[in-house]
Amino acid sequence: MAEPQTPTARTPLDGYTGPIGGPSDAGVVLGEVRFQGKLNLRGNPDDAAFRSAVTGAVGVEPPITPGTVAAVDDRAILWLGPDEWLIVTPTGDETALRAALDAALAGLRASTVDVSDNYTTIRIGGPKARWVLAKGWPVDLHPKAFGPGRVVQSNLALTNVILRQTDDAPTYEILVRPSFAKYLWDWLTDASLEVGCRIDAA
Amino acid sequence: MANQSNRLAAGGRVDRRRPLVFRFDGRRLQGYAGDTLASALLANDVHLVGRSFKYHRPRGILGLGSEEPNALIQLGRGNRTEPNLRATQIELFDGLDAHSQNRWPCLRFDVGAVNSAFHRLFPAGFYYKTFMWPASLWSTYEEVIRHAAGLGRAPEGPDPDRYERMHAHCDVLIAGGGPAGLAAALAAGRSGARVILADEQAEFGGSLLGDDDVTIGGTPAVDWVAEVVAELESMPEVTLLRRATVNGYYDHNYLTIAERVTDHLGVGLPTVPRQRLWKVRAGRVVLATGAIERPLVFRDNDRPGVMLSTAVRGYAVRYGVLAGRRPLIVTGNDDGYRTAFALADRQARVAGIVDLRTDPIGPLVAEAKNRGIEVLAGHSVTATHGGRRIEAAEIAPMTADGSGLAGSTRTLECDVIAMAGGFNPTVHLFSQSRGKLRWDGERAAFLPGTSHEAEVSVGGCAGTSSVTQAIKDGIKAGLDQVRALGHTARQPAAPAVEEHGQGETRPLWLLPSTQPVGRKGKHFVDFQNDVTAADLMLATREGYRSIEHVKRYTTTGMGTDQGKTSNVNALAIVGQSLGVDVPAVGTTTFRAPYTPTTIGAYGGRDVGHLFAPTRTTAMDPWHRANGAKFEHVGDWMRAWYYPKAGETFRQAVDREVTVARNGVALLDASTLGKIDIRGGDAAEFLNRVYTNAWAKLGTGRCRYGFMLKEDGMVMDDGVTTRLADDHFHMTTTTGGAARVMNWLEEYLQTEWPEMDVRLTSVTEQWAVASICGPKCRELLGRLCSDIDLGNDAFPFMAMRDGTVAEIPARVFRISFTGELSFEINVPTRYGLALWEALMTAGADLGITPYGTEAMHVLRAEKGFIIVGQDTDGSVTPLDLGMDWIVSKSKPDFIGKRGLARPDLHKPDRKQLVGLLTEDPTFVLPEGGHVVETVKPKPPMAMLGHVTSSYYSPSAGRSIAMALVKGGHARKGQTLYVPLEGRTIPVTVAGTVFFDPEGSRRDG
Amino acid sequence: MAEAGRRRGPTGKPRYSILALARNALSYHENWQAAWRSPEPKPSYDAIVVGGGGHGLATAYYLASVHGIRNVAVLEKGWIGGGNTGRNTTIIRSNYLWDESAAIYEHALKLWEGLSQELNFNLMFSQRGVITLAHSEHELKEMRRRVEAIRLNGIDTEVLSTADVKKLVPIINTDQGIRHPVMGGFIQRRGGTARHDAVAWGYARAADDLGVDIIQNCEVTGFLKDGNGAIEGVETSRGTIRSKRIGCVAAGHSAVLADLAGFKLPIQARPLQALVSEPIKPVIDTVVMSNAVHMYISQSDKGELVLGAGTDSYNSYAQRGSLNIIEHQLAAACELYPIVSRLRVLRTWGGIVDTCPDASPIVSRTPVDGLYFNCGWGTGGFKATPGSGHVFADLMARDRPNPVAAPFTLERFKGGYLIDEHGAAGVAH
Amino acid sequence: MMLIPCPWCGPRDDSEFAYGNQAHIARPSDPASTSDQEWAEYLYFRDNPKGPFAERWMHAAGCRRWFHVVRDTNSHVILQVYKVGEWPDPALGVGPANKES
Ligand SMILES: Cc1cc2nc3c(=O)[nH]c(=O)nc-3n(C[C@H](O)[C@H](O)[C@H](O)COP(=O)(O)OP(=O)(O)OC[C@H]3O[C@@H](n4cnc5c(N)ncnc54)[C@H](O)[C@@H]3O)c2cc1C
Ligand SMILES: NC(=O)c1ccc[n+]([C@@H]2O[C@H](COP(=O)([O-])OP(=O)(O)OC[C@H]3O[C@@H](n4cnc5c(N)ncnc54)[C@H](O)[C@@H]3O)[C@@H](O)[C@H]2O)c1
Ligand SMILES: Cc1cc2nc3c(=O)[nH]c(=O)nc-3n(C[C@H](O)[C@H](O)[C@H](O)COP(=O)(O)O)c2cc1C
Ligand SMILES: [Zn+2]
Repeated sequence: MAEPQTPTARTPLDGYTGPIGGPSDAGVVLGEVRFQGKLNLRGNPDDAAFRSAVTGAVGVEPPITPGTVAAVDDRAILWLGPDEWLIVTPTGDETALRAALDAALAGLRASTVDVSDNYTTIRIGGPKARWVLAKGWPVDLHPKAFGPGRVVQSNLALTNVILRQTDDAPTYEILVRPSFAKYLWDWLTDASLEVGCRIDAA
Repeated sequence: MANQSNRLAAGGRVDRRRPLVFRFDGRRLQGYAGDTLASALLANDVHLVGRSFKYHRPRGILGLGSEEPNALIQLGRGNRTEPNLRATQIELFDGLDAHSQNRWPCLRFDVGAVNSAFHRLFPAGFYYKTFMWPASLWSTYEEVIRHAAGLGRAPEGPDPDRYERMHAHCDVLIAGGGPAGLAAALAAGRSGARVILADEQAEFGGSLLGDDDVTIGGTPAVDWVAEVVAELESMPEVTLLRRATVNGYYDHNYLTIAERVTDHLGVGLPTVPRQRLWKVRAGRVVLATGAIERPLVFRDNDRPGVMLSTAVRGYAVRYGVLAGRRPLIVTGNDDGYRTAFALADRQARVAGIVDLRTDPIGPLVAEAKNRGIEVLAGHSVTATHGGRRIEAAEIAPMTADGSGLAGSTRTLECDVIAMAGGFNPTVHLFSQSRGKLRWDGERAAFLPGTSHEAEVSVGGCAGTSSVTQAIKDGIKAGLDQVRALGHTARQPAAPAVEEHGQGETRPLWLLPSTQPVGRKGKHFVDFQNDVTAADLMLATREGYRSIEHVKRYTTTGMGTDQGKTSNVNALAIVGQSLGVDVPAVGTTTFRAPYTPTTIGAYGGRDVGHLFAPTRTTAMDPWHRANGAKFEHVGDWMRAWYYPKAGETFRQAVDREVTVARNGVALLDASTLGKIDIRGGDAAEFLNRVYTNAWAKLGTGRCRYGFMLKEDGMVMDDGVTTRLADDHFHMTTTTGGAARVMNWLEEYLQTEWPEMDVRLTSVTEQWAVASICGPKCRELLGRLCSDIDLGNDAFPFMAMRDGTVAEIPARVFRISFTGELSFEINVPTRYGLALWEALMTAGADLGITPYGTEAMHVLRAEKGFIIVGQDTDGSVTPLDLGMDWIVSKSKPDFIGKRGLARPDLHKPDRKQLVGLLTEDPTFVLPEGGHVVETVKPKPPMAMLGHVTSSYYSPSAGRSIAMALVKGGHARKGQTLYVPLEGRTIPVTVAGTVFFDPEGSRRDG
Repeated sequence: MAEAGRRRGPTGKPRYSILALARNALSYHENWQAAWRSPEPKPSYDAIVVGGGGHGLATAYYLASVHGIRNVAVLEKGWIGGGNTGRNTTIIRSNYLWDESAAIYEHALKLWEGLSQELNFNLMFSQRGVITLAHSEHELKEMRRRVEAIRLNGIDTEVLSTADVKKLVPIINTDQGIRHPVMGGFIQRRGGTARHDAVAWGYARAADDLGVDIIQNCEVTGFLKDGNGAIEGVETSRGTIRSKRIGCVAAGHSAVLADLAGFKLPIQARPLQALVSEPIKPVIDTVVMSNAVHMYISQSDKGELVLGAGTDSYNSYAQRGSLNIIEHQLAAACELYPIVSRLRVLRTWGGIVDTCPDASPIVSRTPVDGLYFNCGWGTGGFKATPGSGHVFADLMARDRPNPVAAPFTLERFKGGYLIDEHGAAGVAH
Repeated sequence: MMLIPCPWCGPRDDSEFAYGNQAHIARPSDPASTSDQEWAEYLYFRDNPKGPFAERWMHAAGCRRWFHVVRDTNSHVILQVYKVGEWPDPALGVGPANKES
């Protein structure tokens, strides 16, 4: 994934996460996902024109089942509310995608806002990921209740986040506002103490 | 080292290959792995373990587990010491260091025991009746009372250990792992459901661990336990929690479990929590918490060695410890006989079985006779003898109704008394869940009645007294609960159980004695709080007739055991005293936690650097690297000022202000709230939420707005910009960001859902650097070539898109300082890059970063208010003299009607004015109050207070703003700010102290 | 109050004293009289007080002792003192921000001083001082505003440095590196605590002594009005009781009663939780409150640490709240007082508090003639008990507001002159 | 800790929600024509029953939508959950029944 070069773009956890590495048998693996394109999408899901406009522009149909993610290739649409979604797309893609969406949505009661920098993403995986998250996460992540393709918003410790499971390993991506990222990182590493933690380039 | 003189040669679940050394009050003693401190002390024939709370009477171990009221121990030392632990729950570890409590100088000779001599002056509630004269001496009395009270000592310093919390979800949570709970877990677990089974003890098995006369499937019950536990352990969806007390039952099947993770190891581990508080949301709950045996209330029933019958038996069977060689059994049911036989089988010489029942019959009674144990039917214990240990009991036959004596007393020597008063089902959790109890006269116990939650009680806690039944009911409950949740489950076969029945129980709440209660000796009901039957009777006599009054007046049931052994006895005695039956007395309220739980476990890891999030901006690394001092604004850390070497606070702020007025200065304004507003009705929406008019604002133009609450009071302010016809960018105060966002959403969703408006919080999408000062246009020009920065092309209160330092930016020409100023918004990832570029490009212009303090001074010089500082939720725009921002022509906006209320137009309202001190160097303290007439001393009538006050380098004098009653009409008046030690005369002025013509904002 | 220490009731109950204790000890305490009678309700009274909490009992006592109105009944649906009086954290102080509040709470504090003697019941009123902490520059400024207002109202107050706080509260964490460092505070030395139950019992005994009927297990279930809509009596679970002068002092149940009387109050009932630790030897000698770290702590004479914080957010009559409130409060306790994390919570509970939009009480006439309400004390009315009873008795006796109580009318919600004590109430109490 | 069923996200702990008090209090359509007393009632006076209560909640930590709940304030039992624009079950006897508005 190409990173924006000049001028220097930084993530909230740049220089904060410590060096990459750690025990190979660590219970969790943590890393920051550097720069994703993110668009907040609002619109009426009952409006077929809206759905097809979005599907046309994004290539992904906006999910209408609460708590689900629809993804095609490297684009995903996360359900956030009955008329609200988050589109996640590779960095650099968001500007063009937004332009395309705005064009497609013209005349509808719908809109997009670029929120690529309004969140950063922390990835947590490993056999003990669920155990560690449960220390501060009130929502059930048991495979019977949650899994890949699902997204949920709640409070993780003392922050509000969007959490999405990306695979069965399990791996989760946590979208957190940048100003809270250091706190959340500290919290996660602290909660991992018991099971061991490896830092990964995400 | 003592030699475990009471340890039996064999038997019990302790590991004799692992001897452990421990200390009690400095004495080195030995026990085995698997012991509790209590069993190890008894093994060493130590019965005296503490002194009672009020009378300092010698006390021993009463029970076997969490019900223990007496044996409270101070464990460990220094920062790791813990007071009030029950010896019966402390698992022995090598090097354990325990101390008795509530005694001085030592346990055997306790000075406090003089209280015992004056005990007659200390009936229940005595302190309400005395220590009143002379009034001035109360604080002295209180000091003495406080030091005499309290049990153990707090740790000396910060706790070195970790505590964690853990959320969990399950289909079925089972509290208690005795036969009932194990059976339920098995039945539920086999369906594949998610099951949590928690027991407060180190091992599962419950009462079966302490009984050796029960077989299940033909083998000892403990073998069945081991099999079941092994099967449960093999089930992936079953979580077994040992040393885990289900301690709270909250709404909607939310329960907490306090797990003691490392306590039994005796050492804290750096990475592992010492304790963990589980917070479980359960689909269904099975309560299988068993029953707690009742002590009997007879004269001087508190001597060390007087114990619960199941405890005496449990020490023998489970720990291989004979608490005494000459036990006397006092029983109201068959269970006491089982204890007698268990002890007799272990070489004890049973002194006799005092059976409260007049005519006990059944196989156990017959067996006692066969064994040659004397059964004293229909007898009472009328007195006990002994000091630090029970030595003998006096017994006498009772009248048929048990209210008096029917014969002469006789003395039986004994070194232990085992009391079997019947069982109280452990209904604590059931009650916490708001289930309704019902009194069962036959069992003489409160049983679970109507459930409030999706829950069922089984086994001992439901009043079952047989293992057979407990297992059957457990299986049924396990199945029912998982089936109710839609799981398919097959019924496991109930194993065949051989056991003794419990026979009939005679509930005799207060054993008769040779003298009326209260005259001689003490009949203890609540051992820990030294509450006697006489105290309970006194309370009812004095009019404290509600059981809640009795509890509070006598403190019965209010100790650290919360009356686990005493409450039902107390209710019954109160009932007798009032002449009503037990259900008419009712119970007191059961509350969490079931057993005391560390404060640390509830707090978890929300301590130290994780106590609260600290929010930082993209530029924060620069501020840190460059020596900024910070201030907390809400959750944010904001740069407050940037001192240079040797500078004071004031010097630094003066310098920053001066540069902002004369050169170019730079502020990190990223924390301002930002809301993206889209939709065809966006302008109309702003019209409704702001006090001024928005419809005509041109694209690319900005406007300052006031938001009021419906009551007309100022709520927030900020600048909002029209980006397109249907698109606005709103800013809010830093502290108000979340509140405003929620407020606007609420109106949209609930009042005006028809409006075409969509809000998105973009506070953190944008990092904001605000540059100000006459040279700031020059600076911006160096970094930005695609915006014409000239006054005409880019006027005040306008916005332009462009590129600054090669970064895509939104630039706003707005000013909170009165100077020429640009607010540069860039995506957060570039915030630091922008800041660095500005600092580099402005170096030769003398660019200076300024912090929030200089920002405050700069705005105050111009009379700009800060919501929350110059307002406090009771201030209207009119009070602020800002009538101009309140539209007269708009038919409605939020706050318009509120603002029209009569009290908001009174001339004597507090209004914002400027204050000038006579001495221009004197800076009034913010919060100082303004008076019209100074009195020699308070009280004096206040007119209001100073809201903002600074030294203004630009005005060359101190400046202040204040909210003053009728202030707008007082311009020119001299008022006073009386401070401690001196009074400052001030002149009322306008609120603009610098550049009143506003000539500087265009540069 | 002038007759402090005299028993003046017609029943002539013997006084409490150490001598009385000694005398009764000789007869094995078998001859103590009931502190109050348990009479059957009479068909009518000169005045009825609904609610047998501290405020209601104090009202009845002052009706009898100050205004000579002795044919009074206190109707209590459960047991006296069983509402918030019996479940509060007992903080007493008068250092409020606004003049109106300062006046009423100071009125109460002056009555507290000497109340044990007046009632001849040891209320264990302990003027051990109440400290309020400041944890940021912002809080220091707020504090200065409050302190100056308090001082100029003639109420005792003293600013404390961090070092002063540490000296008074050695177990507090004054590390300046923590998230909410203790940056100072202020103390009202005349503030403190009292034994909550004793307040109810002491007033009950003294009121009973003056002839007041204290009737427990008597729930008011309706109001009787005459043809003009004026009050005539109440329906209760123990039958109809008539009176033309009725005062409701039902704290958490005020809205329920107002509903029965046919009007609404600007009151919401919210759970407020509190808890105690196991008793330990003294570790903290004052009351300490903190807004930013949102909890307050004191230690009872019996040795428990008594801790509280803020209300739950939702309406409830359940006398219980949600666990997260307790978790935050106890994390705060560990943060500020690191030694407490090994101590154990003994018992948690909740009360129902009657919260007003401006966090100030209502002591007022109502739309129904002859019916008065005293409510809205919310999270902080224990401290007001004597003052509230005193001014409410005055209002009931004379049907015109006592000057101290006048600002606290229902009318203020119409005109808009609220007495917004949210800041000063903060964590309340 | 109550379990509040968000109509969109499903049941969640009460700590995820913001409380909005009595439901179905419409802002007067013409505030200017209200009396001071009426405005005071709109601002401050709310029902506060002991028993079933139609109230508003917002799923603050989740989907951020406001919705309605009928909850027994004495037992905390949740009797009905419905969206903005919908009405409580008349059988519950809590204020406005399904009506035009
Ligand atoms: C946890 C907690 C902590 C607190 N901490 C403090 C503190 O530290 N300092 C402080 O100053 N204040 C504190 N408060 C507030 C304080 O407790 C109350 O403001 C005060 O006790 C109210 O007293 P009261 O007599 O008005 O109410 P209550 O004591 O509640 O009395 C009202 C009585 O009315 C009765 N009643 C209700 N309805 C009826 C009816 N229909 N018929 C008959 N009787 C009825 C009730 O049963 C009750 O006994 C706290 C409150 C709580 C819950
Ligand atoms: N009710 C009676 O009259 C009575 C009397 C005596 C014995 N019993 C016996 O009790 C047995 C019934 O079996 P049972 O399984 O119901 O009870 P049990 O006593 O065998 O087991 C209960 C278990 O629950 C645990 N426990 C209690 N409270 C807990 C809590 N809050 N959190 C975690 N664990 C907790 C205890 O540590 C114990 O292990 C039978 O053997 C019966 O003979 C009943
Ligand atoms: C200041 C204060 C101190 C208390 N101390 C104790 C105590 O030492 N032991 C105890 O069991 N309860 C104590 N309580 C709590 C009461 O037992 C009880 O929980 C409270 O009065 C609420 O009543 P309820 O739980 O019966 O609803 C105390 C309460 C207060 C207000
Ligand atoms: Zn939701």
